[in-house]
Amino acid sequence: MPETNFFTDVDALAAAIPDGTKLAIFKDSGVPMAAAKALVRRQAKGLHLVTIPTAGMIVDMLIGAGCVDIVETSGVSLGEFGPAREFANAVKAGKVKIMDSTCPAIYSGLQAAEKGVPFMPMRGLIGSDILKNRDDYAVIDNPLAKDDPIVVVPAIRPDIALIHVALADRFGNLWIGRQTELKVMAHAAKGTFATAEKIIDTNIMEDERLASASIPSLYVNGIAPAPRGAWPLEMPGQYDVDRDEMENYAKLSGSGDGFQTWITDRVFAKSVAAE
Amino acid sequence: MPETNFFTDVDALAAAIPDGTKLAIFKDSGVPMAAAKALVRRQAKGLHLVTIPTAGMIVDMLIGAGCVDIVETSGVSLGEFGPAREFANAVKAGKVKIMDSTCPAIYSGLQAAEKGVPFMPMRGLIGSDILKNRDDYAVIDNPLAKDDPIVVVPAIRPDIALIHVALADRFGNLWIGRQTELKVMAHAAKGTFATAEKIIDTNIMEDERLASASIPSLYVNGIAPAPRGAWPLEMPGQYDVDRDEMENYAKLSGSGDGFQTWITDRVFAKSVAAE
Amino acid sequence: MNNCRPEELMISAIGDLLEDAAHIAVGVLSPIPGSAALLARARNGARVSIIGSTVPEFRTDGGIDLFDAAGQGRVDAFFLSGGQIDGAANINLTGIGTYPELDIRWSGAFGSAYLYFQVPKVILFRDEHSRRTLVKKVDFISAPGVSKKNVYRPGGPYALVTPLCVMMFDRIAGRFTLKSIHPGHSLEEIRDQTGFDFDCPNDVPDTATPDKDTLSLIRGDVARAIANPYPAFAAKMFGI
Amino acid sequence: MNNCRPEELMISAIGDLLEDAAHIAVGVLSPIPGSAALLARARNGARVSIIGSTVPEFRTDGGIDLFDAAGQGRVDAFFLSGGQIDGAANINLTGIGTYPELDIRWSGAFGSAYLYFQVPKVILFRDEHSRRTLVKKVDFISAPGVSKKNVYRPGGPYALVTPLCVMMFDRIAGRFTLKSIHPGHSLEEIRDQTGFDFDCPNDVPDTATPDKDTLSLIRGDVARAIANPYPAFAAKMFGI
Repeated sequence: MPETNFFTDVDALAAAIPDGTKLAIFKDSGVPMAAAKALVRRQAKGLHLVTIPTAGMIVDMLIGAGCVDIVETSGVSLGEFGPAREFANAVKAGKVKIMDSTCPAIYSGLQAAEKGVPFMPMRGLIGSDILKNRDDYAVIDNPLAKDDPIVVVPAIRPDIALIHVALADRFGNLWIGRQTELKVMAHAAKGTFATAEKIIDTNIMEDERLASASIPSLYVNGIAPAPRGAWPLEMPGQYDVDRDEMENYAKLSGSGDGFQTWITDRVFAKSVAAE
Repeated sequence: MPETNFFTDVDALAAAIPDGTKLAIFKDSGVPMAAAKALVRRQAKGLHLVTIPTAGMIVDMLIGAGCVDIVETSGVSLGEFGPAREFANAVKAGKVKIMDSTCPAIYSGLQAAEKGVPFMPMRGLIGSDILKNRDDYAVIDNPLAKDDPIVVVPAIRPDIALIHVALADRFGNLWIGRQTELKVMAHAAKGTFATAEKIIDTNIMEDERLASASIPSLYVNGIAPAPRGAWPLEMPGQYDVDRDEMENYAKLSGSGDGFQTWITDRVFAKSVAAE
Repeated sequence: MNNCRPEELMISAIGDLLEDAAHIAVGVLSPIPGSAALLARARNGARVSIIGSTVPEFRTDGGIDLFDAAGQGRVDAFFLSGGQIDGAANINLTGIGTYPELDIRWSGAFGSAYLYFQVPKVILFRDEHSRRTLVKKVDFISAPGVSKKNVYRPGGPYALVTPLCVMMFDRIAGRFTLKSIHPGHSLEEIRDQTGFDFDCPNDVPDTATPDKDTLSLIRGDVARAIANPYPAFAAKMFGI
Repeated sequence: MNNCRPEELMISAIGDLLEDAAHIAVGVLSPIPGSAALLARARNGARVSIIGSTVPEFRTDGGIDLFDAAGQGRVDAFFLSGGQIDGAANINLTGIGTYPELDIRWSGAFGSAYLYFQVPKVILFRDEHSRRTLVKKVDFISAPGVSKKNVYRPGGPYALVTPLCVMMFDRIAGRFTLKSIHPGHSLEEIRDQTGFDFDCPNDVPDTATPDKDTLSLIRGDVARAIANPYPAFAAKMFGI
């Protein structure tokens, strides 16, 4: 069982994520942007990113900054801000290995790891080029019926689930609200690192309103404080997406020098992270 | 999608559960005791009970009252109040068909139905007489590895999940608190009937504290009011187990006439339900 | 044609295809299908789930729950699109060229390779009707239009709606049939702009324009509701 | 032997077996193993999850979560019992006679047929040491003690604790070995009361009685903590 480490800041947390880590990142809020920028600052290499189940700016940035060898995903896009051009360029250039999937296959793989089973059956996929290009997927005959081909996907067991939450406590518990996928990630991963908007001294598990939407410390290996840790993305109930910052990223990314300028200004100039 | 029916009372709800229904019941609070007594009153027949994953008095009583043909369970016991003697007697007499399982196999079967897959792999079970006696389970070779036998259990899709909750609303939403298994049951079953301690006029889904621990009306076919609807079992935060009543049941059940007396007094004399 | 805009016509046309859908799910970045789902909600009381919405009445219990609900048969209609769509209703959300190092890389399949199989009524929507988007054969099948008989597939393609027309998909024949042409456009134009072969009855009607009530619903209830997930769309389209 | 009671000796003996377990799960109706787990918590800081407990520090996220945690390798120790336990560590929680219409029907297997495979250190506990409970061969294998080599089984039986002795289980040999005899009992008595054959070194020590610190922990912190899930046990045993 982990004794939860409390890191002084996101850079200390990023230092504890080794090169080559198989790292799971959730698509929605909270997106651990501050932690990802710290990974860029420490020039992490060879990451195997698993997006749960899709991703946006965070993965695009990590790829653009050269931190990533493999990206396992159902889709990478900046959403309403446009295509993820660092991602697209790296795939086209063969700089990252792409493992294309479809959302419920990634969820099923995580849920297999959560249950400690080596695979999970799932419907769909048969006849797609997604399936054709995934050597680790298989089509079997449903063993409980006749003439019923069905896909099995392997368990996805990330080394670390990296998440951002609104609230953590000094006992290592995390409050996740409605984002139940974060719980599946924590169960499936070997360990979980969390950044938190706020770390409180009272025990989340002893507050009934919070306890029913929480991840107990059993799963949590490390916590770092990160106020505005999802910025420029939103944190529901706390702050909205910073549209100017997103549009600026969308404009500069994918353009070589522009992206480098953005990285220098917005990642290495550390103070902006807390804007 | 169901338009949620609002029944006037538990008897109206029980009248909407046909004979022969494959009925899922959760082991813990809230145990829908009031609804089960209404099933006894309407002399329901041929039920296929699936206990999630074990059961106590509720299933013992339904079996003793002759409502049950099949019981699919990982264990039936009155816990600290002793063995479930109506259950044991009925199994010994061959009056009910027993489908013995183990807790995570029942959960896995439900989760298969929840995901719409025909089966789920699970570890364990190999070499047990549980497995030997379940023709509907199979052992297959893990298709993604070599020489790795693994059990597959079929999806369990109950006709109705019958649950008792603290709170429902007029829009058909249920608040379930920490009992996340109730959500899995509602997803897996074709439909869900709930009894509720209280039915409120405001929308559970619009209250953030409640929404993160709720079952939306999408899954809910019927709701009946049932204050003290788990009695004599406990309802966390509302009332404790009625030890005298439980000891009385434990004493009278399994003894033929004693059980009949209990049924007459405690089930058909309707007023006791609201004690 | 009354004075409805092209987007309003497509919203109305999709809405007409949704009449018997009790639960409609909408993905991200789908303002026109989303508006059509909200129209079906306003007209028929359909339940609408919008992936990623934070509005209590539209939000889901999360991604896993929505895919599971589709697996349970609890989602009646969904929308898909594609960088390429071909005549067998295959869709390509992945890219153009030879996989994996494509010439053009798009976002990826998202949930399509699953939902296309599970949801009974999948309506394909594409905002550009051209030989670039509607192709003879997609470069990459993110999700196939048809499956072999023994493949479990309660769902699949139902119709295709574009700025030019509505086509219906025949899952047995594996082909589209032109159903209606939007007012102001012609069969010749559609043939010219479509990269795949499709069936065409002798007499293809105009796509029905929304009646007064429908149009006021679109510009009223629907516009107000779509403004939360799609503020930019609502501002541009309806001025709110 | 100091003046500790038999139950306190068993709590202490089980506690000694739990020294390297960081996360111990306890099932329902297991007050003595439960107390031992709480002793390990007090002594070594072990995390203890008690199935069905409503106490925040002991409760799990529900049954599914606990079984999943065991599948993930996040549960180090668990306790099982049985109406019958045999010399190959097979346990029977189902009944006596010919299945399914048994002569005596017990509750059923609960989680045993899974957890016995998954949890590295499963300690068997039985409060009655007799030829009725410790049999040559169980009538029904609710969960098997050993598995074929190709069966995935990170867990299994580790020891057996009874009112007479502690036995250790050798998973390769598939046999129990007597480890210690509780003070006041003899090897002869154990042989007489045990229905199965077991290995026995020449010199079997007495089971260590709890030292003063351990005994005061048992009667203090442990007694207070066990009173919530097991009020009747705590009242009877510790007078609280």
